[in-house]
Amino acid sequence: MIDKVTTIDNALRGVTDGQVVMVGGFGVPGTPFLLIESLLRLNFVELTLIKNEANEAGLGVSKLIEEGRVKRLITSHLGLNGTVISMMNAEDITVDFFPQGILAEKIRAGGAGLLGIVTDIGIDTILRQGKQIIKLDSGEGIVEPALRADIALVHAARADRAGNLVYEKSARNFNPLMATAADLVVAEAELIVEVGEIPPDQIHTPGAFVDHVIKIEELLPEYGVLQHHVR
Amino acid sequence: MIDKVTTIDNALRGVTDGQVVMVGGFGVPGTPFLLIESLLRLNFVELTLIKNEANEAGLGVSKLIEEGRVKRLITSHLGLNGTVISMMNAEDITVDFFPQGILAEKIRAGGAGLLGIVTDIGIDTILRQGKQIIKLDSGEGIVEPALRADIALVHAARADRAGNLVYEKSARNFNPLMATAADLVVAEAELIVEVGEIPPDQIHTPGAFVDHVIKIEELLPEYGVLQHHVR
Amino acid sequence: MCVDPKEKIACRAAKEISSGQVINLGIGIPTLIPTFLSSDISVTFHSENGIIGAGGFSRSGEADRNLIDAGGTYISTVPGAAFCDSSLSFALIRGGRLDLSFLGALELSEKGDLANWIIPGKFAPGIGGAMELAQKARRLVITTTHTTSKGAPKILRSCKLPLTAPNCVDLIITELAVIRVSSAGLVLEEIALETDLESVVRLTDAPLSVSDNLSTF
Amino acid sequence: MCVDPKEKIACRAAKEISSGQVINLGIGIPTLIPTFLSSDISVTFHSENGIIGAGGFSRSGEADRNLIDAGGTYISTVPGAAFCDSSLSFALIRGGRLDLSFLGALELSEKGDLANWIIPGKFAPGIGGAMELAQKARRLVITTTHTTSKGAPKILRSCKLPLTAPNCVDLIITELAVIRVSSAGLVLEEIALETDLESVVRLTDAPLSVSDNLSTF
Repeated sequence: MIDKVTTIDNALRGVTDGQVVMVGGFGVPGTPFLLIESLLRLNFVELTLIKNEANEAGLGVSKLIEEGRVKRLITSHLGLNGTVISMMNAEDITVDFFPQGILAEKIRAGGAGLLGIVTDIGIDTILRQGKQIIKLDSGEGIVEPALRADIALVHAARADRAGNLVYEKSARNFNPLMATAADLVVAEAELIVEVGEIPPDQIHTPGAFVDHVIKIEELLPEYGVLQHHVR
Repeated sequence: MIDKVTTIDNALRGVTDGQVVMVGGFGVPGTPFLLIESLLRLNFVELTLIKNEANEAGLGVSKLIEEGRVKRLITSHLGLNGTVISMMNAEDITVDFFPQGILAEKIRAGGAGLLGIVTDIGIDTILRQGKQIIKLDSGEGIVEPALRADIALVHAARADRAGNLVYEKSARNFNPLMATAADLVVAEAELIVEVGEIPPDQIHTPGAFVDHVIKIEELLPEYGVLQHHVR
Repeated sequence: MCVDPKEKIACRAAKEISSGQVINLGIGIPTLIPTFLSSDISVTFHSENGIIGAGGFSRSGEADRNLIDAGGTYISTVPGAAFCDSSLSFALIRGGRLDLSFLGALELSEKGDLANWIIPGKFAPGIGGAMELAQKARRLVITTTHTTSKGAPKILRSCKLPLTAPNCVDLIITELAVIRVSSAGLVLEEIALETDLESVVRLTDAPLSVSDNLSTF
Repeated sequence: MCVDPKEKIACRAAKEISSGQVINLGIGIPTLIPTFLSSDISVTFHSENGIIGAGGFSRSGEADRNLIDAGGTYISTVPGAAFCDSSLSFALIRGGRLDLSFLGALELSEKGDLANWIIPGKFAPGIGGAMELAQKARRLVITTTHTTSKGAPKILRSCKLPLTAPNCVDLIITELAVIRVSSAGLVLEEIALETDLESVVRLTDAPLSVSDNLSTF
């Protein structure tokens, strides 16, 4: 068995400026804050970022964007991040929006080695503009090309040394999809266990999809509860 | 909470002749033998069957086919069932073959409410014949329409009364895909537990996809080990 | 009981729910609906970030850092809940397993068109789950104030804003009226106790036929 | 050690494996390969019915009714194994995570084309996983007898049978030869101790260039 647990610097050794980076998470849950901090620290620029949203101002990938490291953002919704919306409006960053589940399917298709999917979502809206439209027996559909990245950063609750991952509650979200859809897949995990400790029926992402596992030694404050979202 | 555990006859009440039926399983593991026996007993005919393979002669869906209940079979490989191959060659049944993972993706796409997928599998082979071919930036692809059924029959190791399902080992296979891709989804389960007993992170098919759950009172011999496949 | 306009809308919307349904609540008014749900009704709430069986909001001190709804609020789950990834979560919506979706609106048309995701040049936070919910939920109920904050009608002959989806709305519930979208146009089914027919017609910029069984709420 | 032709092929094929690889074994000769794997090599065997981390065959009495490989044989798993559904199992193949695939062949061409799934009118059991494995594995090694049971060459200038995938084969291992598919055609890299160059050339219906480093096995 190859032990996939390594250091952050080793895991990110192959990353270069200008790459396409997928980042898991939907809000705080599942966002790999430690790996994002590492991208910041290592000073990568001109990145294309794929993430469901842009976290909130001052948090997570928003820091990368605010520091001008991201030239293009492929996402679904920025409703909770006025800062990034302002940057988009000022054309400091290019933003491509997709319906949330279609973004998920495009990433999943990339991971599954498909060229794309065909969907009727948005077919009678402005979303059809500029898209390839085809006819099937079931109706007219938009062809959405698969989306892959050079690197995927994901957050897991547990990992074993073979790279098998388990996510927790709503922290699963885009993580298992992105963990299949990049040439280099780096997972951070809150807990690392020995091989064989995770029952094989309970693994969400098989280790064969994962290149490197990073142990989160101590949870940064960012991983905690955002008090302004407690009702 | 709506208790989804019911009788077979109640679960299959809406099934009629001529319907499209998906059946889980890859070989013996995951094949819902009890539900297949019920289809036989209830004398449905002119069925279109969607299954990875046709089991082996005299077993599972092969019985339905041998008794002339199936007019069309959508499948991937019949290598272990010479009887059905003979029926196909005699034109007693129409068979549509797909690459195994593409069959899985077609079913998954049906469950995910997509119109189809685009794949390059088989693009330079006879598989492209008669198919819609489109061009993407990543190359030429075959458009494979999504596949749905009127009814899906799946086999689970465990279910709770809300219809949440857990599969075991290689008995998972096509079951979770089919459980999303039919108007009526009927699951048989070896064990039925109370709601809340399956940890929410360990559920393979959420109950919201499942219409009825059938308790397997006693495992038929068909569920056992096929001695001729023990090395 | 329901005096605040938003609470009145949510209170009325709760009556659209029947036991056994799988339901998605959009952000805003829809999140108020569960408060008004009769205790003998048992449903499954879906949150598009991967929760099937969402429960109520977590109280301060009980919030779980790994458990939010799609709006970002910390929630609980109910027994029988399941977590899933974003692809399966939206498979549920697009695949036809979502019985009922409640969404807000910027504009609505007499044909049941919905616009609620973009005001070009002013408001463009992205699409999120809105298009899939609007287009694919088996039944779509819009909960919205009858007019904009400036008093302009939201219900129009045709939407001026880019659509979320055409011809998708089944029922519109505002603080003033309950309006059904029929193939023949909008039908006023119920009118709020706090208003009158003339006011509703004046504040609606589309033809309204009045139901033979018009009632109050 | 390896005297039976199929065992000789499997024994040589095992040498193509390096630690850390994710590997799929087709039916037939490939299933014999693990027996010949050096104990210091640690790899992950993938079975397309949803097993990542397949182990050896189960002995009689130890077979698990829920655990077979894609060929139907009862197997075990290794520590660290994961089960998955058929879509994720093939995502691994098509998505580029399968390092090495071993398959059998009916015909092979000098360009690395493979035909192994159909003989029109005679043998058409279906496609199974063959096309995806052939087209998408990062490296494809063919293990096959050098000729058909009737003695006819399987390695041809071009395949007559419908292809599984064109231009997909990296290496051909038979009981007589190890042949690399290069952009310039077939290169004979190794020759079996039991044969000679003339026999190999005679039994191969495509031009063979002989490697400068030709060795025996």
